[in-house]
Amino acid sequence: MDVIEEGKGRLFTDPDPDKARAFFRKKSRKMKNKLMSLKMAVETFVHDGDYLAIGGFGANRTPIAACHEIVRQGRKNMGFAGHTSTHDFQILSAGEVFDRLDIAYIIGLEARGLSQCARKYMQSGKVEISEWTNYSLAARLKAAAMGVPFVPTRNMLGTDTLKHSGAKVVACPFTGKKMTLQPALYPDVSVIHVHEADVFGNCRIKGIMISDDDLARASKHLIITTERLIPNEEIRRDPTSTKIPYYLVDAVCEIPFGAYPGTMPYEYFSDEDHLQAWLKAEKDPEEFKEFLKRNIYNCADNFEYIALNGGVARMYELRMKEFLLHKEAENGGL
Amino acid sequence: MDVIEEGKGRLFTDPDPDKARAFFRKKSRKMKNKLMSLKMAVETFVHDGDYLAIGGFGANRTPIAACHEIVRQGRKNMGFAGHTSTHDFQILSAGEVFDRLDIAYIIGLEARGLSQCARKYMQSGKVEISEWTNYSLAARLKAAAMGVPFVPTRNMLGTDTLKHSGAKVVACPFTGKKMTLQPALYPDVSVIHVHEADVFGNCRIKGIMISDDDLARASKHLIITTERLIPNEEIRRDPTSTKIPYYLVDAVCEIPFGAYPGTMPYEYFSDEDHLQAWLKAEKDPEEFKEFLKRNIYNCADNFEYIALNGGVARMYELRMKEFLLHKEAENGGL
Amino acid sequence: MADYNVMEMMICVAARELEDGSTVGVGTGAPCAAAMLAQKTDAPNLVIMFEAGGVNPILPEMPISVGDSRTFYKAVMASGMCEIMETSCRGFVDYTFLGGAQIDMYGNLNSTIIGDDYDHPKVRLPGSGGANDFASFCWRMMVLTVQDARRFVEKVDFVTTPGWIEGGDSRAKAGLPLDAGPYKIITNMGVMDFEPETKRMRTISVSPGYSFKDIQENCGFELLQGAKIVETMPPTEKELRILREEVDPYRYIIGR
Amino acid sequence: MADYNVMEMMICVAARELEDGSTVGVGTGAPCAAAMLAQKTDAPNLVIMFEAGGVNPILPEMPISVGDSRTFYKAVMASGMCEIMETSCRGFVDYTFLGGAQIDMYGNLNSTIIGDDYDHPKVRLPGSGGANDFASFCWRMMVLTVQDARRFVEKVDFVTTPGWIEGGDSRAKAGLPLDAGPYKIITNMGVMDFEPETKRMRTISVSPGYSFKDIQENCGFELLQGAKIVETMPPTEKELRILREEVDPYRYIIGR
Repeated sequence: MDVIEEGKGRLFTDPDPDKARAFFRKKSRKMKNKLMSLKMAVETFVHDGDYLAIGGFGANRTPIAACHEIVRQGRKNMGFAGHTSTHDFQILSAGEVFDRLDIAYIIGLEARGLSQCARKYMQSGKVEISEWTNYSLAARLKAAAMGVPFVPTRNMLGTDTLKHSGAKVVACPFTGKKMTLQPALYPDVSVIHVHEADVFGNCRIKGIMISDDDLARASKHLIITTERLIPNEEIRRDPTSTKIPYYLVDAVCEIPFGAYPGTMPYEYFSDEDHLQAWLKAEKDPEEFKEFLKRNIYNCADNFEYIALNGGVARMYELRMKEFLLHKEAENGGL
Repeated sequence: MDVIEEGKGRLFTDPDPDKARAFFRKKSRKMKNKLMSLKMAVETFVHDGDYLAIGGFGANRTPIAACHEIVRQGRKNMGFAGHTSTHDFQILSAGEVFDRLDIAYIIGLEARGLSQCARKYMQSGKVEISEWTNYSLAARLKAAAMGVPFVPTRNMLGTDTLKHSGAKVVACPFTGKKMTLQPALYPDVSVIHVHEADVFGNCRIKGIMISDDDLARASKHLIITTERLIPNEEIRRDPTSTKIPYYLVDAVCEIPFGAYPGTMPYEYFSDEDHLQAWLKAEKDPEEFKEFLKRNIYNCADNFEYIALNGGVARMYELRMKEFLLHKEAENGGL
Repeated sequence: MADYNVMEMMICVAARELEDGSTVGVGTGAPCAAAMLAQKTDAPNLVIMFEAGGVNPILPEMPISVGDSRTFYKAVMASGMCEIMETSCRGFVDYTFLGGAQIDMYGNLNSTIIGDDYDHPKVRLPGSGGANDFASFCWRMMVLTVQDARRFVEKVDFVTTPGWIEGGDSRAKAGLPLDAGPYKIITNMGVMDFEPETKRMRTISVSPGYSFKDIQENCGFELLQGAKIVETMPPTEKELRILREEVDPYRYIIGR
Repeated sequence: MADYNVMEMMICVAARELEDGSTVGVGTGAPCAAAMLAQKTDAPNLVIMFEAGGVNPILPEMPISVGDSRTFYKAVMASGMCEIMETSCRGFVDYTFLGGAQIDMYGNLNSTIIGDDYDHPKVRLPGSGGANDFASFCWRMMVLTVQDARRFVEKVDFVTTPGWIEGGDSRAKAGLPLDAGPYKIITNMGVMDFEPETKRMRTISVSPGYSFKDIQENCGFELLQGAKIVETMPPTEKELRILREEVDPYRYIIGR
């Protein structure tokens, strides 16, 4: 398979499907109770040096509570997959958790602005990087989920993004057309936040999946944080709605408001005031240190963080916003 | 891209993604009413010589009413994708509808036995064939759905199935491992039977998807037969449940019991007596001719076919069987 | 000793091979009966997967089709063909049971044609279905079949589904996933495994009432013999009761 | 003539480019405002897709993120990243709007770094996100940006997202899908397309109050001129009313 062009970005993970198979062969297939605290889940499955990936996208259904816990436990030297990674990226940068990075979209918080802290960390020289795109990272997870070392795509061609990636370009033997081969990405550990899960790890997600179906399948270890637990009987009543089957999952942690201050579809909208408070605090290093201490290091868990930021009353305001009930209240309808 | 080995089976469809793009560019994106009779849908979108694919799998959620209509209208010289194609294959063979075939599983009706008619047609020399596997055909549809000319898989290696397929083997440029490249399969026209659709073609499917998500996306033209229509408002109430978006769809036909005598999950179980009647009738060519005349050629539509085979009363018996209510009635519970 | 027929014997022996807490990809018929029996005896945590998408159902009765609604009755997930095959390819499926019209000494299976001219076969068979896929991906492939010299042949007319290919390291060289392949062949007369170096079929146990000689006489190629050939434990009363009363009460499979 | 600001001007001009019954892949901000305005004016059947999975929502307000719950509010489908990008790659998405820190005469965009040393950039930017993907796959890529010589540069520091690459047939030669590429560049001062042979950026209309000279002076490379350069139609009263009252009542985008 002649390589026409290849990027010089390093692959931080091994795309070899036989090595992944050997790992997955040993993973338990038993439906056993995987309930544990998020603290224990991070202690057990997230290690210094591991390659980490985070579910959700752009502060939507992002496991923020897990990001706090990873920072709180002081993880270092991790690899990380940054596909439209916004507030999660900001938190992990604040903790200097990673030192190598697959980039698709980082630093920014989309329409909200840019994270000074994240930019500073990225310009510090402390992070080795490979460039990709959102779809390329999604395709890399898809290849891993398929159990193959690559999938072909038609993006990245003709750009510097390709040159600084770890992708390779070949000619399709059926059509002669150039294809970009996206190497499989098997994260050592991932965290995905879901709406509902049973104690075994069967999960339901409402609204957009983003890449979390493939991420769950690609990951060697998987921590689920869930808004709420449901009985296994309810999972079995409607197996069409299961998006992540239990055998992919290592830990199930019930974390209400686990995506706060981001959006959890059909639950609560993002807390824009709190996200702005982050962006503002970052501008003064001393203030930011205090901010992190208050919101992360001194919090025992997500309940304390929520209590600190308006508690359940605030969560219900955000619920009202999510369902656009504030508009109904204002306008008598949409 | 050096080809290490390649099958000598012919590709009946062009895997070129740019040609597919040029076709799809012209396909309407408007949410317009696509309701029509199945007769009109087949007249309009299924042509002699086209390559046809059928949703469902092994007489489960298979669009049998559409197969009848295709035979009734006397389509000939079609290509066909036979992925665990059972009763549908039997019907299309009876009509000698196709003359070239991608094979994964044909002739058999799984545990029910073999179709004499289908075997005879396959041994007549009238059908050109390429060999594949169920997953290979699924992967070929997936490649088309992804808009790329192939995806790699790790099956078929070392077998005669590969030698008689249209697949090619290459070495992965990341790992050196041999990969089978499955060429994209873009059917000219497909029919998928669903539980619920709106008049625009947004569809819901309950239970297993088999490969119908990818089939819908790979197909140039797509006819939907649906157990029942639902309002667009209901689709929009729960967009997570939409499996096929309207812009893939050309025709929406409301065909209650459209999978009969096969199983429609959560609706009705297969009519094993009627399927056995088919297998029995096939054994005598004259009797089979009469059988086909009665059940297909002389029926105006699916309502007549259903009426002929026990009508709504029979359908409710099969509903009882689907929900295992006959067992509850017998045993006082499962 | 209990009274039992050939099919009951094979299903009971097959069921014992399925480890508790493992995963198995099955089709309809005897393999599914074996998996159901295993769940109701020593492997309550056996996870059954069907190629069309059903994952870990609570099977209320024998499915007729690998895609019918029983295959995802009270399942933990109703998915699709790619999901199951890719899960297998990713290394999550431990066992599969397959069949075929012919099998050779390396466990290669034929379910495509009978005859030596592909373009003009004596008999056209259904083809691979998902057999080639499961055999390529699952760690341990098993076959459940009647011992018959027309089935156990020197050379299959068509290799539909890979066994150990030509033995030795030829399967790995063909590019198939490493360390997976044929594991046990279970017939009415005995159980065969594969000699680790040559990957040739080897008899390791014989059913009550049969000898190695019987097996060899009903096999079209030379079988190796295990260092010690034991007698296969016949079905127990308990196994038979569960099989007959709970797994296949209408005797769809065992009644044949 | 109505009174309007730079952002209102660009959004109104951009909205008119979106054909009724076509599909557009958008991000947040001005592109989304343009698509919403188009739906409420001449393109009621415009289908909006968001890269994270939202398809054809009835947008109740401006989304903050391309993945927030507004992007699939009353949508016909809530899917995922691969679904949207593969739908684009399959040829189903007609338009996309992108931005970037730099753009060159072939419409190549940079959103990765500022500086000429990749390993030690002056400024690290967010990266491609889905921009490279949409620009590779959608038939017609458009850019909405302020006319500024620091943005319109001879050579971008990093080609994050493909335009016409080096012009001529270089985009096709690079292997990107055929017949797709940059279509219009909309700035506060005018509208540019690309000359069909060379694929060089070409001014085709100028905004009221500006001349071609103004545009050229705020562009770091030599612009071609269309055979006839027309005056861009300014926002109508109706467009402005809908934009201000219905699309962006809190002036998140237009108020800047």
